[in-house]
Amino acid sequence: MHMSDALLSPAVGATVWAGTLGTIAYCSKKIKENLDEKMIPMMGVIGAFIFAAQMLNFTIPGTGSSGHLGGGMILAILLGPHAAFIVMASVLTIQALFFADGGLLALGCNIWNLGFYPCFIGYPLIYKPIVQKGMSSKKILMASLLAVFVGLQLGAFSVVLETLLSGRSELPFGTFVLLMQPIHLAIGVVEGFITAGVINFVKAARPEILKSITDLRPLSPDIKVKKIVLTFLIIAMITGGIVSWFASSNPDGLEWSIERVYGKTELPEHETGIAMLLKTLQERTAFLPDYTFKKKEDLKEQKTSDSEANAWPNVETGTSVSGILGSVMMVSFIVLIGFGIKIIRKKPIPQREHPV
Amino acid sequence: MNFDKEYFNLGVLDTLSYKNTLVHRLDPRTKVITTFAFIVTVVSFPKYEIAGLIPFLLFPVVIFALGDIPVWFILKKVLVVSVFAVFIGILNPLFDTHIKYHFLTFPVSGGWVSFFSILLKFFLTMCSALLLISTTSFPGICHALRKLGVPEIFISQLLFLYRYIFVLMEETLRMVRAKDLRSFGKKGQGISIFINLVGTLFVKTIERAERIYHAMLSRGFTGTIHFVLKEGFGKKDFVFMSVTGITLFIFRAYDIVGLIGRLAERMFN
Amino acid sequence: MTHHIIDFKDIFFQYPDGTEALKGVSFRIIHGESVGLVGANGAGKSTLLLQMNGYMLPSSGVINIGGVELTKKTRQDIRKKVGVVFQNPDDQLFMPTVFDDVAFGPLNLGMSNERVTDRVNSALQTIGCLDLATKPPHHLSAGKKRAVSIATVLAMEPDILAMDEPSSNLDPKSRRDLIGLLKEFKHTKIIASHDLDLILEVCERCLVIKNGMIVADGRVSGILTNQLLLEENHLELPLSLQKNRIH
Amino acid sequence: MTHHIIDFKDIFFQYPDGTEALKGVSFRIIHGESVGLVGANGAGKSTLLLQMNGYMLPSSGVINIGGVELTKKTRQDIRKKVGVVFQNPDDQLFMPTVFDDVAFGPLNLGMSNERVTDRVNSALQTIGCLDLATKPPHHLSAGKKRAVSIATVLAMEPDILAMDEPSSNLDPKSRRDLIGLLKEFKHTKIIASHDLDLILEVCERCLVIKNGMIVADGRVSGILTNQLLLEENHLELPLSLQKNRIH
Ligand SMILES: Nc1ncnc2c1ncn2[C@@H]1O[C@H](COP(=O)(O)OP(=O)(O)OP(=O)(O)O)[C@@H](O)[C@H]1O
Ligand SMILES: Nc1ncnc2c1ncn2[C@@H]1O[C@H](COP(=O)(O)OP(=O)(O)OP(=O)(O)O)[C@@H](O)[C@H]1O
Ligand SMILES: [Mg+2]
Ligand SMILES: [Mg+2]
Repeated sequence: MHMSDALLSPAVGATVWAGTLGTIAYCSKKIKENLDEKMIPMMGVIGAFIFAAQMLNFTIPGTGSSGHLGGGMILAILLGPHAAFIVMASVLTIQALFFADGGLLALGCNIWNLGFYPCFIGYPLIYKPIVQKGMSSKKILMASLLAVFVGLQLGAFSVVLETLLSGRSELPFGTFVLLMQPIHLAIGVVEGFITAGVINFVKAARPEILKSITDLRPLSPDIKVKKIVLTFLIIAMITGGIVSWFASSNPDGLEWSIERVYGKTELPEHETGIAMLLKTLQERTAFLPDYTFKKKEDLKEQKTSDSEANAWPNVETGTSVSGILGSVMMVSFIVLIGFGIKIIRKKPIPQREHPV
Repeated sequence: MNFDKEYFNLGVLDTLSYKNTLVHRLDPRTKVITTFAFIVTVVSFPKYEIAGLIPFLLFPVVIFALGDIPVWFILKKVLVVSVFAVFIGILNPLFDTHIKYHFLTFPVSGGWVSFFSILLKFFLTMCSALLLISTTSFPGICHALRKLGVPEIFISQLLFLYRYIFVLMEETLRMVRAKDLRSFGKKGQGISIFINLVGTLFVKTIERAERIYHAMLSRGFTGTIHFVLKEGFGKKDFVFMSVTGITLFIFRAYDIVGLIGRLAERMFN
Repeated sequence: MTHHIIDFKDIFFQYPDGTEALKGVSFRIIHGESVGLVGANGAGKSTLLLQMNGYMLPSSGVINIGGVELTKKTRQDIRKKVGVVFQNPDDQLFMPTVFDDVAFGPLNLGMSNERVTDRVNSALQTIGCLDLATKPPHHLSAGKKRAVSIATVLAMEPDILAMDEPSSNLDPKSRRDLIGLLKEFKHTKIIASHDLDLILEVCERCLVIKNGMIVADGRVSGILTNQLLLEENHLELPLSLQKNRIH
Repeated sequence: MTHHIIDFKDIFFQYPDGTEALKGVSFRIIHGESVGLVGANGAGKSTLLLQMNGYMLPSSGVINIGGVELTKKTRQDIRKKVGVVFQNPDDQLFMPTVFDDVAFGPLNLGMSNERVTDRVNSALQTIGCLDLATKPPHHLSAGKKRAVSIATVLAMEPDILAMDEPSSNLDPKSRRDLIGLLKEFKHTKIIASHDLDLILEVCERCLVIKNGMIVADGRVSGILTNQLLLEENHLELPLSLQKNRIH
């Protein structure tokens, strides 16, 4: 389930991006320290493989709906957590760009939700301990199912948190959780089966390949469970802290602070630079002399009436009519600009004639 | 079939990014930075904002026009893409039923307002991501990120991925085709065939990785990938960034739509 | 018998990205003919072959196979009649053993296990690979892989065989064996290839495709000796017709 | 000058899975010679070429390139002298644009940006692909991909050129262009191929490999006309030497 820009507030988006970038930097450092140079093309091509495999669909037995490979866990099993995280991040980046799967701000969340949990929780804490003693097909299946399950549940829960903390959705926490977790249970079972299936297939068909990749893997053994749990907790606390701070100081999160930066709410006192210029320009040209930044009042109105639901009808129709009128005009204006540019562009540029 | 489509779309976007227009010629850094600024500004609007978002449509429209990007192609992609936001957003009207506005005489609940706000944001952010990739070659974006300080290893992975997605997708496409031709409409055949396909693909992938590694070694590869980097940041980038920055600021700080609306009302009265 | 006739009428085909790969292709292949399809890289050969079993439906024009018009509805049936062998056998062999791979098609036709086994065995026998049945495809040599990929198609007992560049990557002997195999297959066949010598040996008739249009259609002996035509199409005289050049 | 000499002495090589791919290969190629390497599928041609730049070190035997024994220590230097072009350009063009790809080798040699740019431009000019510099490899046709993959090697200005099946998947014209290119390259070269006509045109000398052993070594004109030898090795007379068979 890809998180989407439209559901995010800048605070949440930026916080998770920070965590994701930090993890990318950490993984890069780890890989570089222990690099077998062969790993570079190996990671790249396996990433492309995940991409191609994700596009293959199959029918989930008995349901008629289709499923596909997520890939995080398979990557972690094959490449080890650090390399897997980097590869997952690059796969998701390409998806965000070429398929607009979620968007660029949400990319931070998506890398986190789909990359971090399988690589740093599911694989080292669940898959590895189970398979450590003897890799029978059954054990691989069980380990994959469990690890994928946990990774996906955590990912889904993160989606819930990110969405709710952003405050764009009205879904109550409980409903949202009840919606997301079971869906991901189903997805998890399917993905677990596929993950195990592919690992087992390769193990049967070309054991030497599996062995040679896992041999290449940088530092698979020295991931410390305690360290991961600790890091995870710290990150979660920081994230939670920042986000809840924003959330509590203002229901609208970062937009509040952005408003400060942009100076909208306190405009009259804080006008400087361009804003000032514009204001003077406005006054000079008497564009709309009595124009007051109406927005400001609207905003306050919203706030107060949020608490008293019945106070609403006092919104004058006038505002909404002018809003709609303005919107329509703005849109037509923008479209005109578009066509204008198109027409100008289409005009052949006159060739300068060379003096003979 | 679905797979074909996705692959083609990928190819179209990729081809678009190699056009040669004013927008395409901008330094990739300029476009990456302004795109992010645009997205953050758009999502920074509060839940119930609609009018304030409208002026932002100017950005995609200008880029569409300047970059000579096929509008319908991108719009179709935005519409079919990731429905998650829409799915979550459409639940808002169920939970938030306070009457927020009167549209003429119809009452409009806050849930609908916030849902439309989500839709608008969705449209704007999706467009901007797709426009970034259709006006900037992917290697260009990667080099921009490198210059902006993103770790080397991540960048080299992105570049490899970009290169081999096309190779592997084509290979997969041919395998799927071969399978389909002998399936006679029995769709999918479930998990076991799927695993065979994916497993086979994986084995081929690894063998390919080995060969690529040979090729790299035979050209002196010792662990780092070097590039000849061209400096491209020029006057036009500076102008583009400033204009975009100022416009974003104005659109965020001032109620342009209200202004125009009231102006119009005044004219009509 | 109208059974094994292929009839293309003014076929246009556009890839979703807008590439016009076929621009008005018309031809008719009758029962038992063997036809070569030649042209430069990117001329449209593979695209044309893929039309034949409805994997991609034309943007306009009518394709008629064995008296049935090719549509979304009929294509499943038509696929049973037309067997297509792709350029790279590695793309075609996706099952873990040779037997499974050859059995894949017949099983999908809903046959009983015994009948499937019979079919598989006889297909493998035809290509002389019965002993390879239990091997995984990646342990086969290039020539054997090609042979097995042909067996996967033969097992479906198609009336029409379409092959895309069958001789690529084969050593001369495997190539020679392939030529023998193709000559033996008595049904209608159409073969796209850059290996003009193979076309010369296996086919009677030859189509030349250029930029998505058929620019020549006639007897192999006439077309593959027409120097001007060949040169225009990035082709050249089959090597066996060129003057010997030993240093 | 001993510079461009290749000397294999009793080379054995075993893949990790136990396959013995080379079983005592010895030969010596002197400065400026052009040598063809032929043999059946799986005979060991690709394996032999991969020995040449030390990617896989022999299990036993001594390889000497340009007077330097090939070992773990020297292989980095030897790779600068030997340029290898692999069978599939998709394996060889791993960078996102043609320019980056051709520049990859020179950059690894530690040259300055300007010198690299010069080298790249001149290599691309040689193969007539200067205008493709900013394209990503997946936008190229098969023939162009092959040409660029040769440019990537030319840009390293190797003393010795080794190529694995360079003509596969090319249309006859692209193949002809390739032959021209190879004839122009004046340094030592060794070419593995099933395309015996290409070997016949480009090379003076020919090695035949069978089951990991060199079974014949001599002038091309002698070897490629020795019917018995050829047949034993899954080969046949180059097509241009075969009798014409027009029906
Ligand atoms: N999947 C695709 N999407 C878009 N265009 C395509 C696709 N496949 C092929 N084309 C284009 O269609 C045209 C015909 O391609 P096709 O593969 O049929 O050529 P071909 O004759 O088989 O070439 P070759 O000899 O190289 O196999 C070419 O211009 C090619 O670039
Ligand atoms: N990675 C590998 N692991 C194990 N065995 C291998 C590997 N690669 C090749 N072989 C085996 O080594 C032998 C020689 O293979 P090689 O690829 O050198 O043959 P070739 O002469 O190049 O054949 P072709 O003409 O098909 O390219 C074959 O028996 C092959 O199966
Ligand atoms: Mg083709
Ligand atoms: Mg080989």
